[in-house]
Amino acid sequence: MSFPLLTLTAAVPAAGAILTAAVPAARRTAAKWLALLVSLATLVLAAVVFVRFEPGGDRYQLTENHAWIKDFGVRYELGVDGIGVALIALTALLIPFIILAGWHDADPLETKSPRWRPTQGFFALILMVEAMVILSFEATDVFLFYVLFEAMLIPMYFLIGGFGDRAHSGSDENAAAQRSYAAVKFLLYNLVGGLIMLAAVIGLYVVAGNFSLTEIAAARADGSLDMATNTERLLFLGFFFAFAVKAPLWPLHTWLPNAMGEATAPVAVLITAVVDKVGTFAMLRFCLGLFPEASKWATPAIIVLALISIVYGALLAVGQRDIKRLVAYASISHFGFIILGIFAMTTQGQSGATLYMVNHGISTAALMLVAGFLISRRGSRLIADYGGVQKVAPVLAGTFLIGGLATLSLPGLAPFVSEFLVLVGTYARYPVAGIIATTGIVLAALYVLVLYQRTMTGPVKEEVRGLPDLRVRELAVVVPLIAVLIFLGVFPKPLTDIVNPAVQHTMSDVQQKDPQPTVPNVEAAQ
Amino acid sequence: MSTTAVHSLWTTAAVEPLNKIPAPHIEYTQLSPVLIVLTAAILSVLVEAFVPRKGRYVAQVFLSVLALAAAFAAVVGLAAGGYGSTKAQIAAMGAIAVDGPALFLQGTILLASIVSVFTFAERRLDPADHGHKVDSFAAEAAAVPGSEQEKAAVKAGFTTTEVFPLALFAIAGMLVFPAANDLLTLFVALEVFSLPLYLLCAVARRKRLMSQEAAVKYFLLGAFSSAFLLFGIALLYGYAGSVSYATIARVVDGAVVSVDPALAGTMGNDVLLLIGFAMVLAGLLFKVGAVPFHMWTPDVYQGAPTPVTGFMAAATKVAAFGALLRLLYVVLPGLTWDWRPVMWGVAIVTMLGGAIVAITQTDIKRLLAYSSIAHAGFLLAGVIAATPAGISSVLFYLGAYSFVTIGAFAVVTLVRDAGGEATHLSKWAGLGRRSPLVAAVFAVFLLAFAGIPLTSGFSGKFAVFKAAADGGAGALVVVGVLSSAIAAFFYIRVIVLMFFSEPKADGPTVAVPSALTTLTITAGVVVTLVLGLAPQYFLNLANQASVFVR
Amino acid sequence: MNPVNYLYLAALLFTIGAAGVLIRRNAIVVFMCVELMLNACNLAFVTFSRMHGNLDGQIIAFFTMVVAAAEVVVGLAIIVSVFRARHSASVDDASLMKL
Amino acid sequence: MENLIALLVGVPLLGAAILLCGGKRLDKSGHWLGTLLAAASFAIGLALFADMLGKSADDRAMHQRLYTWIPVENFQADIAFQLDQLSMTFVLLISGVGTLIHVYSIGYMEHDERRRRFFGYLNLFVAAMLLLVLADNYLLLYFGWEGVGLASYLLIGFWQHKPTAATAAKKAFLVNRVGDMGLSIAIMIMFTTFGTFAFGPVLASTGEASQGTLTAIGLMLLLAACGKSAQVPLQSWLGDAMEGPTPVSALIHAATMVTAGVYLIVRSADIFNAAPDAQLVVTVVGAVTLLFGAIVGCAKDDIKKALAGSTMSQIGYMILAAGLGPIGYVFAIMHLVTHGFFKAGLFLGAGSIMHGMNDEVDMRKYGGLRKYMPVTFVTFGLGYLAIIGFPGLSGFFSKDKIIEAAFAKGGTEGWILGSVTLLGAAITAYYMTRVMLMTFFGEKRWQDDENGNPPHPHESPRSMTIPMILLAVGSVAAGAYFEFAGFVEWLEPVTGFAHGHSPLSAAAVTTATVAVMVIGVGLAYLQYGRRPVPVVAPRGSLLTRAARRDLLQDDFNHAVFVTGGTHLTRSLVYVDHSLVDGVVNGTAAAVGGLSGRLRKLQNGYARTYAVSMFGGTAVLIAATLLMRAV
Repeated sequence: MSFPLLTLTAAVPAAGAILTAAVPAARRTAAKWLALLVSLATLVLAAVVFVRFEPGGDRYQLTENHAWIKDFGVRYELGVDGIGVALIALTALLIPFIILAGWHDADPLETKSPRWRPTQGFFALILMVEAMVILSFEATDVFLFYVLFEAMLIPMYFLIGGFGDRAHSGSDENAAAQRSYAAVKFLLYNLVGGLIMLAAVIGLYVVAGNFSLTEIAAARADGSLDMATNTERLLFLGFFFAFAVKAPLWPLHTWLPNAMGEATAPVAVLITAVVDKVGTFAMLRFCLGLFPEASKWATPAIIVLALISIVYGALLAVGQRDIKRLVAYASISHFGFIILGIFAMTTQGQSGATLYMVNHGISTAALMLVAGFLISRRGSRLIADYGGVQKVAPVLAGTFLIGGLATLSLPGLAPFVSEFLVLVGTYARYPVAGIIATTGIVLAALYVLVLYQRTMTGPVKEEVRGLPDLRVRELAVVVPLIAVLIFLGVFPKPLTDIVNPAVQHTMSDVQQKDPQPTVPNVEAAQ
Repeated sequence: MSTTAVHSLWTTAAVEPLNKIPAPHIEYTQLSPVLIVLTAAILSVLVEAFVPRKGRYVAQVFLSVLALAAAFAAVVGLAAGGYGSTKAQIAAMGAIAVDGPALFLQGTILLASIVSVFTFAERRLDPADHGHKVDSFAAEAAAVPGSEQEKAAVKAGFTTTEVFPLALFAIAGMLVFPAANDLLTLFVALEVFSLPLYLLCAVARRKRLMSQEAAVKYFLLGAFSSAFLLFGIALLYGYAGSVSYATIARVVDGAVVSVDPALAGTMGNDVLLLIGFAMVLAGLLFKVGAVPFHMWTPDVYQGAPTPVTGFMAAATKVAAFGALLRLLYVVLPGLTWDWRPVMWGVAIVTMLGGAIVAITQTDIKRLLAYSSIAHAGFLLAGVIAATPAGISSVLFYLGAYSFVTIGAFAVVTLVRDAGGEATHLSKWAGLGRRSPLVAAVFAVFLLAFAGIPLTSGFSGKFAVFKAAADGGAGALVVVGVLSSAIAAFFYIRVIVLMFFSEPKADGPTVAVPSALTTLTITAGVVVTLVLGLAPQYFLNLANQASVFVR
Repeated sequence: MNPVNYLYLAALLFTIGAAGVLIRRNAIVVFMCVELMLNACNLAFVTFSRMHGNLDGQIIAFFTMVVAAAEVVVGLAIIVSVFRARHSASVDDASLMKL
Repeated sequence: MENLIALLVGVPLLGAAILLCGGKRLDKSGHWLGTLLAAASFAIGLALFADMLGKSADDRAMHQRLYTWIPVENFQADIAFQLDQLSMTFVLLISGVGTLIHVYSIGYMEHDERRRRFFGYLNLFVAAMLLLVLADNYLLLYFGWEGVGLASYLLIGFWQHKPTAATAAKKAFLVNRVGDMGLSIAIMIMFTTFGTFAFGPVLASTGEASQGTLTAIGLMLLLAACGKSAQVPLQSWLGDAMEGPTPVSALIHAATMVTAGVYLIVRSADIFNAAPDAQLVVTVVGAVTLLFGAIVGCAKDDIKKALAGSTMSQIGYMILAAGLGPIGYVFAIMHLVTHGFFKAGLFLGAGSIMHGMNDEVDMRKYGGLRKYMPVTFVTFGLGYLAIIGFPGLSGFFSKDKIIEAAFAKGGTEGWILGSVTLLGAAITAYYMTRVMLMTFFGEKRWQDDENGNPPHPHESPRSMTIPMILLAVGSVAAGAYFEFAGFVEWLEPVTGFAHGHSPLSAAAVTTATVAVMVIGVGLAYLQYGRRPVPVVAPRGSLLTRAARRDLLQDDFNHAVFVTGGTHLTRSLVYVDHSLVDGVVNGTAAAVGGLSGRLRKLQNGYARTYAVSMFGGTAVLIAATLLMRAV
């Protein structure tokens, strides 16, 4: 067994979480720095994984495989393909910024009790989430994945419910009530999804006898394991439901706006940019990988839902009065694109979807974190409370605009690449769907620009006057993110190079070929 | 208690002189666990009788723990000696089976009992009264609540150390219950562990009226149910002409063909069999706390002294499920197609009923009671699997569950206000702020109850559901999943309460327990996490122990 | 006469006892009804024992009596203490805990 | 030489980066830097131009491939440039006029504390526009396409503190996005049809694609063109875009960006040639817009809005020409270039007038300015003559050709289009004369601005006048130059060229053109030269009022999209809250209620519990027996 690099990528943040939690109450700042360092160390490890991974090589690399629970046919089986690598990179990249952005979010307002250590808890939980998410991207054992998929709800739940956004309308009790409502809603939605998946997982065991993605795939390939059509479809639905809740896909989305609205901006980013990606990732790896036939069977329905998500999410984003809820609905729209790309069953679609996961993570982080900085200054989440910020805090406004432009996927910024790939990939197989999805780009422009206009432009509002511009810490958060956005916007090759082979494998899982151009073209080849 | 011996006596009496009665042959080693506990129980009665009041507490605790530990050692020894697998046999002339399930369950019961005894012996939680340390039990249970006599007893620093012998007797009964290999033994064991429990319920130090009420309800309903059990036994006896599992099984399988024409009305009459079986089942389901035989559970759990509640919730369930398994797998395998559908129904209503009613509970102990009902439902799903995997999964689940339960109730004993334990949920608001550690521990237990991965609750639930699905009860799995979704809601509600709501000004304080309770809780947490992270070893144990001797 | 009639009698007694448990309020009476049920069982045992021509049933009857006696001890203890505390032996009065 | 192409884009882009990230320390020098870099890019353009002229006509196209942008299987998007005669024409126009306008802005924006940023945006625009015309595949073109959209958004909304400006900027971007949809769909169709979207392969293999496909592509490209070039039905943003600083209007909304649509169509000539239906639609759109813009132009009192209407109409000419196919492409481009000169000149003139008049834009409050700002007067006048097509000036040549080509289309179409263009010419003459008269002639109608200080009309600083003069020269000479230096031959290798056979002789067309022009001027003189111009606009005829409101197009949009959209989103928000969410909450509530009811069974009476046990047992027995029975 080679050096357990993948385990390490998850073990480091996990250990870091425990250490952070153990820091005594008084040494709050120490805990913060510890958490930051740990996350950076994880980033380094992720970079190592990124480098060590050979795009041309086996499907799953850096594999680890140990016995875990023999009775359940469960193994501790890790391995990454290009998609996993990309998402691990995303996670490891975002967490440091999330920590940095949330630097003061968990400072206790007044010391409730000497043993009450919210700050330590906050950062420990974030690291714990990171560990679980990364491991879930690496798990090639369905059970192991399921365990993480469910377990990560708990820290997330405490992050949402325990550390709400201090900028809220109404009384503290009211806010606390809304917050725990959001947290419970988040947990129940995902728990129900997870439990239904549990039934499917058990069903899978009954059918397949083990949980190893590779083994099952192999068994299906050589025909030694063939599922009855209906069995496969039921199992697929069980899995897909859970992922669709997590993703989230219309009409299972309503937990997201509450959660993102009530949580602090960094946590909101953690939800939508990192944790939700597990859902879409799992669709790609498990739904398509385990149940190719059923996936194809369900595709039409899913594409319809995805389209609904795209348009519906965008329209609701336009209708929001709360900045963070607006971003949440925007995310719903974007997840629609991701799912659309996955189930378009074309190389462009799926590569695009994968890039989309990464890019959406970064762009949303940029937008949401800047919004968070703004909200923390003015102490309100309502769009109507802002106006003319651009005059008072030009840098803040500028970065906010760039984040917004990324969200509406302007060429030159990363999201454009992925969105266009998704659209092209979809159009190639489902022209109508492709065209409907294209309306999303207009609506995106609408909600982004409306948000920008209402908050940043126009005469300066009285309460906004005198807001400070971005501080050094905040710049340190935003500038790198924007840099990455631009880099990936003009030169996504490093990412596509590792993603494409993985997508090829997925495509062969579902035995799909790209539709060939109707006009065979010599020059197109080179 | 060899009925067959007596039988032979009766039939051969005509020709042979009476002094030829062969003495019953008892395998003392194989029965040692039970014998040890019984002996200890008798001794501790003597302690009550002769040791002066001051010394009793120490003596009793010491004696009980020692005995239980010794009994556990004996169980381990037997298991190691292969009595669980290869040398599994029926001891005491057909009365008691010594086999895998029996030993596994006895081991579980003993461990659970040890930690429970720790909570019994805890005397740090309440402030000393008149300079005397006090535990959870009344100074003088016989005294009328609030009477002069009681005050005097308190002043004199009396304590009900009788709980220890009572507990020991109960434990002894529980040890026999899952091992009983004939219906009579089953019945006797049932009573042996039930009667002391009735009493234990009645001796709470605070809220004595409720405690007594719990005792009355438990006693009357318990007696009622054991009457059913007994009548069922009678019918089965009428059906098979014997109460020994083996014989009944043989008759059921139709192995016995030579039916005396005089008995045509009864011998092998399936109506007797079915009715009898149903009534026995009813008796056992009562102990298990399955819907619709569950209604005593919330009241008794709430009224009884919390350590006793924990003990009951854990040990009784283990013993009862053990007996149920043996009955269904040893006596009535031939009847599977008759009892499975019935049990399906019971399992479903139990899972759903427990989960749904729990949602609106406002008292933590009642909440846990309903949760225990829901869990009984999950266990039944495993029982229904009717496969070795089913047996082992149930065994594993019982082990995992009992520790979580005891731990949870132990935590409940810590949260106190002026009126003793503050069991009303509203009192728990903001506990996480005031004492994060205790709240976190309790959260762990709740998550285990909810079956969140990485806790023992999940491993157990997964094992049971897996077995059920394997055994062709997929629908049960779906129902189980749904009800655990519902159940998740109220566990989470408690967590929300503890962590996300502001502490009340007059909120309860968290008592700092002595090493005893601390030990119990720590054990609970450790087992919960170990069984959640690396359950393989224990699953192996359960697997090896999953074969009944016939 | 046909021993089966004794079985019917036993069933009858058992049902009477059960009904008593369900309808009577006084804890003592309820308890007596339970005893009645137990004795119904005894009758059944003895009858079956007779029909099967073996003694097991009769032996069991003895066990049952002993158990019943034990139950009486415990039961009366509890009931009496409750009675002293509440000055009432009605099972319906003992309903502090509900819902 | 090829390797310089990237620099064309790179230099201004660098400038934008420096200026926007540079921070305060660049406030002093920023504008110089910006201008310098724009000029540098112009210089490079000239160098390449010289190089190109050196080569023989058919291998003048240069290519530069930087790297692969998005490689996914057979989806291969390159960052690669193609510089042929068509692109070169645009490069010179963009960087040339762009530079001039940089210079102009130095003076015009002197008192704006955010001047540095303004120049950053200008550079960004130049870079994006150059990228647009230099791209060698449609996706990269799309990149530039959206880039100019962004730049225009930033520049229109440059004075963000004005809500009107912010709204106008947003509107412009959104309407353009609708067009962009068209472009991206077009690209998708291309990819699925040809497996690529690079100009070379796509245009080469149009022959093999089906008629329907090509028409679809064509229409989608047209949609895009309508968005960028403010053609009906996506024209509504251009008028509002005048909220931006005047140089912006000159550069983006007169000379360069709005002509991108024309570029797109001409660039895709092969596709349109193969899809006559699409072509027809193009001409129709052109014709309609031509009149639409002209009519609007007649009614506006805001000098910039009047010019904006004129721009619309002029681009209508170009689109129409482009729709005519090989007989029109060249002239479309030619008119585009000349229009670039005179329209930019006119706008700069307007800017300089506003500069002198406390940023007053209402022509009714001008009058008799020729004495006070002679240079402006002259340059503006020359631009005026050029646009109305005064014989010998640049507008004359280009427009005349288009009208001729329109007739040459042949058949009824030809007659209709031809007469429309003629009519357009007349109206153009009318509204431009109107502008001229209201602004420079007649008695003063000046009024104090809101702060009560009266305007002191004065000539603008040299930094502003020089560009105006240069552009005036262009507007005078460009046409003749192209006519005789052989613009047709220059572009032919790219766009192809066919001589149309007009039913009318060239001379006849020319005479007609001049004639209608004279009529237009005459009418305007009668209306505005002879009698005094009322300071407050008269109510005017129905048409006038409609024209003032952009022929109610905006009202329509507002009624349908804005109001309708608002209602839609509102109702959806409601749906999301009460239906989608309501179902879930409802289920939860139902379970809770059930729980509450079941809970009542636990009534505390031991006897009830006994009943349930008894019943339970009964059920068990019954069930067990039943199982056996069935």
